[in-house]
Amino acid sequence: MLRAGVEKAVRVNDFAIKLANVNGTGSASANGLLMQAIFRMGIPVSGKNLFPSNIQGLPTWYEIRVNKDGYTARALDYDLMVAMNSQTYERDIREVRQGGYVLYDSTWPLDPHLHREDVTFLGVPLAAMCNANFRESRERILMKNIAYAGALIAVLDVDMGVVEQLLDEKFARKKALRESNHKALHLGFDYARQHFDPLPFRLEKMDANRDKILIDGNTATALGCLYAGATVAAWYPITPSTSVMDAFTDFCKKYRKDPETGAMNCCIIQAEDELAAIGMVIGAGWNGARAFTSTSGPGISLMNELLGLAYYAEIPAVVMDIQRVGPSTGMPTRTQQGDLLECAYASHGDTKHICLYPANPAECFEFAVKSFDLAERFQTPVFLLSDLDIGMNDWVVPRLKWDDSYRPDRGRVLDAAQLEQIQKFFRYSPEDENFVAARTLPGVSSKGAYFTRGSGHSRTGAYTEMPDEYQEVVDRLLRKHRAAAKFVPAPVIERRSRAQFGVVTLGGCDAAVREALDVLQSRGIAADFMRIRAFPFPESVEQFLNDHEFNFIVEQNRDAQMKSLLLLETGVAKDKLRSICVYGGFPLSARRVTDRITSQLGELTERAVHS
Amino acid sequence: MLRAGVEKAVRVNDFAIKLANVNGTGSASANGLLMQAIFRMGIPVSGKNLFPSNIQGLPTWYEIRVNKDGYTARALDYDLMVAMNSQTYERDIREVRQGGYVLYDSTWPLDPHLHREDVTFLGVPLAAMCNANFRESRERILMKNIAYAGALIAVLDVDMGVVEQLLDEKFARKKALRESNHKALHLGFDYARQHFDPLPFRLEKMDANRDKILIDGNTATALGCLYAGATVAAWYPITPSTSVMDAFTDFCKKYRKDPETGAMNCCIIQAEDELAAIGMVIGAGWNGARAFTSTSGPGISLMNELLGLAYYAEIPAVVMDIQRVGPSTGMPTRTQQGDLLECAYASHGDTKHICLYPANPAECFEFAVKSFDLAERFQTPVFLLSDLDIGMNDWVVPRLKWDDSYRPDRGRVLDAAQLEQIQKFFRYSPEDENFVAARTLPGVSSKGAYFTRGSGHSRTGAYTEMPDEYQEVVDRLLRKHRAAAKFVPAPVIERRSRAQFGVVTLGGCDAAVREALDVLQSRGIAADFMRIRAFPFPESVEQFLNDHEFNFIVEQNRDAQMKSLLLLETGVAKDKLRSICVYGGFPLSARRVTDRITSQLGELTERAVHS
Amino acid sequence: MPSIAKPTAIHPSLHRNELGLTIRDYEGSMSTLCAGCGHDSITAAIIRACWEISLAPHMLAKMSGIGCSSKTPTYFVSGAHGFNSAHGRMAAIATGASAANRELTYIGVSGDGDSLSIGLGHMCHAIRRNLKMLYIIENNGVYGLTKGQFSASADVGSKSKKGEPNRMAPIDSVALALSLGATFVARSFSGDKEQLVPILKAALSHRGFALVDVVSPCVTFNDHAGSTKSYLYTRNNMLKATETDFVPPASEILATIGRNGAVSVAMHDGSVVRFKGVPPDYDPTDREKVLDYLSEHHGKGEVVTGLLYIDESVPDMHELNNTPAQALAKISFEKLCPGSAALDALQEDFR
Amino acid sequence: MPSIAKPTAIHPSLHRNELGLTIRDYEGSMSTLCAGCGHDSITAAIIRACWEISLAPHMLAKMSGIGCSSKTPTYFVSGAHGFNSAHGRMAAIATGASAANRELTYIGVSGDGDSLSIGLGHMCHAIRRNLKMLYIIENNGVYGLTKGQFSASADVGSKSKKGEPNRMAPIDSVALALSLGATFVARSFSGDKEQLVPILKAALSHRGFALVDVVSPCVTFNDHAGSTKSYLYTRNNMLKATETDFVPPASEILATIGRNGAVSVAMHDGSVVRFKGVPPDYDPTDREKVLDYLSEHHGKGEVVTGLLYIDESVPDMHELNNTPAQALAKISFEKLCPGSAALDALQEDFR
Ligand SMILES: Cc1ncc(C[n+]2csc(CCOP(=O)(O)OP(=O)(O)O)c2C)c(N)n1
Ligand SMILES: Cc1ncc(C[n+]2csc(CCOP(=O)(O)OP(=O)(O)O)c2C)c(N)n1
Ligand code: SF4
Ligand code: SF4
Ligand SMILES: [Mg+2]
Ligand SMILES: [Mg+2]
Repeated sequence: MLRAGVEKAVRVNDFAIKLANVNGTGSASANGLLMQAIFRMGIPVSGKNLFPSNIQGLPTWYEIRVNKDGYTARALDYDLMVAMNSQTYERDIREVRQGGYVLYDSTWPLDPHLHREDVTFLGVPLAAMCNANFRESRERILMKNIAYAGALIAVLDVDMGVVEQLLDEKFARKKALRESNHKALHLGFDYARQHFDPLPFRLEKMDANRDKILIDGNTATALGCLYAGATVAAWYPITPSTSVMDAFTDFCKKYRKDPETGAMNCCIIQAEDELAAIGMVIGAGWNGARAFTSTSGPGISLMNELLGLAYYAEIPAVVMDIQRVGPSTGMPTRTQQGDLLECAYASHGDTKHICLYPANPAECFEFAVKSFDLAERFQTPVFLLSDLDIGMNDWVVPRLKWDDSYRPDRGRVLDAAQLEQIQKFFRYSPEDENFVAARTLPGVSSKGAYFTRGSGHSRTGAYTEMPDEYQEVVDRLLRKHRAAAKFVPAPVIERRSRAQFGVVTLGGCDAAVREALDVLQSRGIAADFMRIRAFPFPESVEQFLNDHEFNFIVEQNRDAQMKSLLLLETGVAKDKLRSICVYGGFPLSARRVTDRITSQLGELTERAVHS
Repeated sequence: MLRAGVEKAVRVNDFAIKLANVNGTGSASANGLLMQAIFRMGIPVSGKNLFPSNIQGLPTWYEIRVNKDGYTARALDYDLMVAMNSQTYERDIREVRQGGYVLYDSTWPLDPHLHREDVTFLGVPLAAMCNANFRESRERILMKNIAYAGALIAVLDVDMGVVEQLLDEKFARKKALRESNHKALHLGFDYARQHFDPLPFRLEKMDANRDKILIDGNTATALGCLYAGATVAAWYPITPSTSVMDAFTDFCKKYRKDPETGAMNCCIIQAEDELAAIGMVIGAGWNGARAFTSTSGPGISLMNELLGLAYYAEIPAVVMDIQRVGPSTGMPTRTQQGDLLECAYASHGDTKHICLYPANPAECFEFAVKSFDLAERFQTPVFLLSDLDIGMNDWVVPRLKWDDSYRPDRGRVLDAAQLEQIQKFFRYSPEDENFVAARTLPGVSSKGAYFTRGSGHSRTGAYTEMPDEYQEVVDRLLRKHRAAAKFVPAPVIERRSRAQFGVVTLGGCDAAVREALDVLQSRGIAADFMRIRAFPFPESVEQFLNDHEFNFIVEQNRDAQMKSLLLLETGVAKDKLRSICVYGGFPLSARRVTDRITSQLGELTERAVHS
Repeated sequence: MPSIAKPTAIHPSLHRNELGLTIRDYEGSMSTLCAGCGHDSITAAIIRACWEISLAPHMLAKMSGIGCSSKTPTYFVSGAHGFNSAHGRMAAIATGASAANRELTYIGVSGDGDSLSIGLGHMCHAIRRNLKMLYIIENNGVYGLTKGQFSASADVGSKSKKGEPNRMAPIDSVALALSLGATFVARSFSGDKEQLVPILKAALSHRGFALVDVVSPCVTFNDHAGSTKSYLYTRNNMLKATETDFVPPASEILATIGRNGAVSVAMHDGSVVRFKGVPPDYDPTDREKVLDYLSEHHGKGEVVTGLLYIDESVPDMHELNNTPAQALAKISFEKLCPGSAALDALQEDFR
Repeated sequence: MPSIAKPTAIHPSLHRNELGLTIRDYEGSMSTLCAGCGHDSITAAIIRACWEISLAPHMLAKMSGIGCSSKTPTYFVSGAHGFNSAHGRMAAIATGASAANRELTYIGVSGDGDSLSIGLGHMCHAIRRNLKMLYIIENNGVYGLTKGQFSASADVGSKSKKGEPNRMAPIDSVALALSLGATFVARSFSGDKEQLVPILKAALSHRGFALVDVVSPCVTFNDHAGSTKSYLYTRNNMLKATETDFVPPASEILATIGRNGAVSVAMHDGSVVRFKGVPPDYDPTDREKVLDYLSEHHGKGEVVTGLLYIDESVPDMHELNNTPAQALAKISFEKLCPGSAALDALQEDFR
C-alpha cells in the first residue's frame, strides 16, 4: 500500500479539505453530512473536528481527509479550504496548499491582502442567497452551512443521492427542516455547478466501507460498557468525556428498560464531583456491580486518593480517561496522551494500575468490555485511556462484533455455597496463580463478612501496623500487577523485511505512524511497527524493543511518558529508546512522524560518521 | 570510625534498649526523659518512637540507641527490653538479643512460657510500688513509667543529677507533679540498686553534644518557615504532618506578634480539606506572600489537581510532605519514602516539580527556607519531602545557624517603578536565563494586571488553543525545571579509596547507609556514598552514578521510586542502578543495608563466575 | 495486668430476637478507642437497635470514613461487611454501594470532621439524593484521631484543651440538613441510650436519608470545662424536644395522641414512629416549625435532641432512578447484554 | 461578516467617577459567551457597581473557578488582576489570596455547578470564616460550559432542553448560606440591573462574606419552556422582597423609615444600605424572619429577590485572626524573621 508518489491530473479519492467556521452556528451538521456521505460512497475517509472550549462564537475547524488507500490520519496539506470565518481568514487561507482552492462567502468581498496568487478562490454568495431564501435569522445562519455543503457536493462530486437519502433519514420527522435543507443544499449546488470548473480532485464511489461503521470512540466505549453488563455509572461532566455517559444513558434507555417491570437495569449518577464519582464506582464495585466512571485529566487528579484505596483494598473499578491537553485545565478541546504516567501510578505510596490504550472506536468497544473483566479478575482499578481525538471524532472502523457466548469474568468471588465449604474466610489469602485472593460480597453470608480498609492490613484482612504483615500484602499486589500482563491486549506488531529499527506507538497515533512507515518505506527506510495496547506490558513488548538496535517511541505528550513507562517497566536498555513527542493538541499526522524520524536518523548517521 | 568488632566485658555508651508500652498511658514522657538525659550526658543517642495510629490502648515502642561513635540509625539488636505491655510480651521478649536483659513489672508473675534461658529477667514490682505510693488511678498509671525510668537510671548509670535537673525544668510550675515524679523515680531507682547487679553495658558522660540540639524534623521545618518569612499557612490535620503546623503556630505566637499593634504577622488557616489547603497556599502565593501547607500522602493525592494549576500558571507554593506508609490510608504512624514519584510528577498532563529531600531536622530547617526561595525564584510548587521518622522523632543534630544577612529570593516580581519602565507587561515573557518570566502582584499597578489561568495560554498570557503558542510555554516550563538543578542542594558525596561501587540514598536513610558502609569497609568492601538532596538532579548526581560500575540505590519504598526518577531524569544506563528497597514502615537500620548489599554482591560474583 | 482493659460492647442479655439471635451476635471486635469515649456508647446503641429490629447481620453494610468514629463499625455486627474507606468519602462510597445493591441496609458512621469538613459536599449531595441509609455523625466538636483540633461543629466560644476559644460559627448538621431538604433529621447524645436506640430504629426504617447527629464526647480532647461538647455540658444543656417509640411493621398500632400533642408517623415500610412528649407547638413533620423551634432554643444555648423532623413522602435515590427492586449487582448478565443481533441492528445507525 | 458579533460591555456614559475614570475604564475584553447569556448582564452590572463606587482597578482581585460564569472576570475591569483557577476551588484560592493581602477588594464569580457541586464545601467554609469578599453565583440551573446538564440548583420539575424533568431537590444557596450563618445574602436576576447594581455595591462594602446569587439564564441550554431558570419564568415569578439604595461612606444619610417599614443598615465601613419597600413583616437583619419569609414564598413558587439578609456585627477572617491592617505579603522581612540571636536563644529549649 504505497502512497502514489506522482500526482495525477485528477486525483480521485485522495485529497483533504478543511472547513473553517464559527462555533455555535450549526456548521457541525453540515460537515458531518459531508463526511457521512463520503463514507456511504464507500470511500475511506476521516473527519477531525477542531473545536474551541466555548459554546458560541469562537473559531472551529473541521477537516476531512479522503484517501482511497485508507490513510486517514490527519492531513496537513489542504487541497480545499472552506473559509467561513472572517476572524481566521488570514490563517486559513495561508494553510491551503499551493495550487489549492478556497471556497468563501462572496457576499462580502475578500480583503485584497488576503489574496494568494497560487490558489484559486471560489466565491459563493452564501449569505446573500440564504438571506434571499430564508426569513428567520437563525435559519439563515444555519442554512448557510448547508448551502456551502451543496457547493462542495457539486465541486467534489459527492453523490447527491446519498446526501438526499441522509437528509431524509435525519429529518424523517421534521418535514419543514427537510425542506429548508433541501433548498439550501441546492442553492449552493446549483451556484457551484454554474460557476466553477471541475476541480483537479474529486470523489468516486468505492466499496471500501461495506463492513465498516462510522462511530466516535465515546459512543463505542459506552456501548462496550453496555455490553459488558455495567450497571452502575457515576460521573461528573467534563470535556471530552461527557459523551461517554450521554451515550451510555441513551443506550440504557433503549436496552436496559425491563420489559416486564419497566424498571431501568442501571443506575447512572451525575455525581457532585470526581471524588464522589470514583467513590461511587468503588462502592458499587465493592458490592459486586460492574461500575465505571468517565472523566478526563483534571478528574483523574481528583480521583488520585480513592484510586489508591481501590488498589490497596483490591476493589474493581473502571475509569475511562478521555485525555485532553494538560496540565491543569489546559486545552479542554484539544487532544493529548498526557495522563499515561498519572494513570499508571495514580495515588500516593507504591501503586501500579492496569491501563488499556485503544487506538480507535472499535478498540474502545473491545477494551471497554475487557476493562471490566480485568478489573474484576484482578480486583483493581483499570484505566481505559482514550483521548479527545478518538473519543469525539467519527472514525471509520470495522463493524463491531459480539460473541454471544461471552460471559463476564467476575474473578474470584465466593458465593454462599463456596463459603460453606471453607473453614474460615480470609480476605487476602489464599491467593491463586495470579496472586489474586477470593473476595466475598455483602448480603451473601455472614461467614464471608470482613472489614475492608485502606489502612494497613495483613493477609487475613486484619488491621496491622507490622512491617512483615504489611509487606506480604503489598508484595503480592506487585506480583498481581505483573501477572496481569498475560491477560491484557497484546501489542500489535508488524514487521517489514530488512527493518532497520522499530517504531513504537500507542492509541490514536496508530494511523499516522503506520502511514509514516509506509512513506518511509517508499523512501527506502524500512522499520518494524509496534503499537502498545496495555500496561503492564506483555513480554512481547520487551521482546520487540530488544529485537531492534533502537526504537522510536511516538507519542502525544511533552515528557515522553510512554517511553518513561517502558524504561521503568521493562528491562530494555536506555539507548534503545528514542523519543518522538508531538503534543500541540491536534491529532497526529504522518508528516510530523516522518520528519522527526528522518531528522533523528540524520543525526544518528552524522554522529556515527563523526565517531 | 570503625565499629568495635569485639565486645568488651562492659560496653560503655554502645547499646540499644527498647521500651514496650501501651499508648495513652503516658510512657512518652518517661522515655523522652531518658533520651534527653542521655543527650545531656553528651553521648550520641537516637530515639525512635514506634507508635500506633490510635489514641489509647494499643502497643507502642520506643527505642533508644546509644553509640559513642555516633551511629544512631535504628538498631535491630536490643540489649535491654523494658516490657511494659503484657499484650506484646511474647514478641518483645523474643526480640532481645542473646545475653540481653528484660525489665518487666513483677507485680504479676511472668507466664512461664515467656521464659528464655539466654536472657536475664529483671523484675520490678512497678504497679505494686505505685499503687502503694499513689492514690489516683491515673497517677498510678503515669508514675509506673517514671518508676521504670528510675530503674533504668540505676542499671544504665544515667546521671541522676541530669535527670533531676530535667524534671526541675519540666515541672518548674507544677510542684505537686514534680514531687510525684521525684518519688516515682526513686522508687524504681532504689529498687533496682538494691536488687540488680550492674549490667554489662552502661553510660558514661562524654562531650559529643556540645554544639548539638535535640529536635524533631517537624519543629525544625516549622522553624524554617518562620525564618523564611512565611506568613500564610493553610493545612488540614494529618499524621505525621500535624506537628509542623502546631510548631509553626507556637513559634508565631512567640515571634510574630507585632509589639506595637499586637497583631499577628501571620495567618494560619485550618482548611476544610487538603484541596482547600493547597488552594489557599496558591492564592496567597499568587498575591505575593510566602505560603505553605504541610500534609502527608493522602493530602498530596488530593492536591494533585491544584498542583498542576500552580505549575502551569507558575505560582509559588511550598508543600511539606511528611511521608507515611501508603498506599491509601496505609499505616499513618509508620515511615516510608513512598511519595517520591507522586510529588515529582504530581498532576495530570506533563508536569515536573522541584523536590527537596532533607535527611534530618537540621536539613529540614535549611531546606524549608530554601524551598521558599526556590518556589519564588522558579514560580512553581516546591515539595519538601520529609517523613515520619525525620519529622516526629527527636534527632541529635548540630545547632541550627542563621545568617542574618539572608534576604528572601522573591524571584522576578516587577514593582510599580519597574512596570513604569517597560512598554507593556506580558506575564510569560521575556524569560531570563533560567527561563523564568517576571510576574506582577495584584494591588500594585494596573499596568501589571493580567489574567492568571490554568487553561491554555500563550507567552503573553493570553488564552490560546493553538499548538505553537501552547507549546512555547510548556517547553519553557520544561527548561525552567531543568534550570532549577543548579539552584537546589547538591548531593552529599563521600568517596573512599578503592571504592568498588557507589551507594546512593536519600533522606532519613542517611545514618543507616553510612553506618552500613563503615561496616562493609570493616569487612573489606569499600564503596562511595552519595545522598541525593533534590530533584531536578544537579549534574554531580549523574556524574557520580556514571563514575561507578554500578550503584545501589537504597530507599524506603517498594517500587524503587528514587531509582525510577534517576532512570528517567539522568542519562545513566540502567545496569548501573541496583535497587535496595526497605519499606516495612520502621526506620532503616544498617543491618538491612549491609545484608542486602552483601547478598546482591554475592549474586553478582556468582553471575560473573558463571558467565 | 498493666494494659488498660477496654470496654467491650457486651450485653448480658441472652434474649433472642426474631432471627433467634442474641444481642451478642450483633457485637463486633473489641473497641480500641479511649476508655469512656462517647463513640463506644453509640456503638452499643447501634448493636441494640440492630438486634431489636432483627436485622440479619449479613444484610447490613457498615460504611465509614476515617477518624475515631469511623473506626467503630469494626466494633459492631461482625457478621456484616464493613468498609472503612477514606476520610470524608463515605457518603459517596455508600451511594455507589447502594446503587449496586439496594437490598442491603446501610449504616454509615462518620465524625464531625469527616462529615462537616472534608466530606461536606458528599454528605449534602447524599441528602439531596435522599440516599436510603442511616448516617450517623458522632459529633465531638474535635478531630479525635488527629489529636484534638477544632472541627467545624465546634461552637463559638467553646474552649480547646489548651483553653483557646473557637471563634468561628459552627456548621450545625441538623440545621444544614433541614435547609437541604433532608427527610429525616435527629440529634441525640451518646450518654442517652434510651433516646438514641428508638431513633436509630426509626432511622433504619426511613424511606431515604436519615441523619442522626449524636453528641459524643471525646474524653481525651474535648471533655473539659469550657467545652460545649463535654458530657457535663451536654447533660446540663440537653433539651429533649421529642421522645419516640418505634413500632415495627407487624405490631398493632395504637396511634394515641399523647398529652403534649403526640403524633405518630407511618413509615414507608409499614412501621410507625410514635412521638411521645412532643411540645405543644412542635410538629416533627413541619420543617418550618422545626426550624423555628431549633433556632429559638439554640439561641438559649440549649442542645435540642430527639427525632426532630421526618418526611416519608420523598422518594429515595432508587425510586427516583426507577431501578428494579432487586439489587443491580444481581441482575443476570443475560438481561444486561443486548447480544449480537441487537448490535448488528444498532450499527445501522452508524452508517 | 459571517461571524456573530458579541455584545461587549460598553456603556455610552463618559461621566467620570471620583477617580476620574469613565465606566469604560472598568470594562474588560470582549465577551465570548453566547449572545444573550445572562452572565453578560451581570458583567455589566459589576462594571457599573465598581465604577460607581470608584474602586481603583488595580485594587480589585477577580477570582473565579471554571465554567461559562467563571470566564466572565476577563470581561470586566481589565486593569485588575484576575485568577481563573480550577473548577470549584475559587473560594479556597480567594481565602488564601485574602490572607496574603487584605487590602484588595475581592470579587469572586462562580457558577451554580462550580459552587453548589464540586465547590460546595469550600463555599460553605468561606461563609463560616466570613471571608471578606463579594461572591457571585451566576445561577442558571445548568452546567453551561459542559453543555447543559442539570446543576444542583435545578428545581424539582424543571425540564431539560430534551424535556426531562429534574427530580432531585435543589440546593438553594440562599437558604444554605443563611443556615450556615452567612452575614450577607442576596438574590437577584441578571435581567434586573436596577436591583442588582445597588446590591453589588452594598456587598462590596460588607464586612465579611457577601453571597449574591443571581439567576442568570443560559440561553443555549436552559431558557426554554419548562425551565424554571429561564428569562420568562424568572420575570413572571420574581418577587422583589427588598429594594435597596447604597449610600457611600461620605454621603449624608437620610435614614428615613419608608412606607413598608423601610430600614437602614450602617455598614462597617461607614456606608449605609437603605432598604426601600420592605414588606411589613420583613426585617433583613433578622435571620429567622428572613428564613420564614423565604420558605413561605418559596412554597408559592416565587423567586424571592433582593438584599435579603445582612449582619455587620460578625468579624471577618482577618479580624478573627488578628492580622495586621497591612497586607501580610507586604510586611517587611525584618519583622518576620526573628534573626540569629533569637535562634540561638530558642535552641536552649532543644537541649
Ligand atoms: C485525606 C486525609 N486527610 C487527613 C486525614 C487525617 N485524619 C484522620 S481522621 C481525621 C479527623 C477525624 O475527625 P472526626 O471525623 O471528627 O472523627 P473523630 O476522630 O473525632 O471521631 C483526620 C483529619 C486523613 N486520614 N486523610
Ligand atoms: C475538575 C473538573 N471537573 C470538570 C470540569 C468540567 N467543567 C467545566 S465547567 C463545568 C460546569 C460549569 O457549570 P457552572 O459552574 O454552573 O457554570 P456555567 O457554565 O453554567 O456558567 C464543568 C463540569 C472541569 N473543568 N474540572
Ligand atoms: S481521641 Fe477522643 S474520639 Fe478518639 S477514641 Fe479517644 S475519646 Fe474517642
Ligand atoms: S452556554 Fe449558557 S451559560 Fe454558557 S455562555 Fe452560552 S448561554 Fe451563557
Ligand atoms: Mg470528631
Ligand atoms: Mg451554571
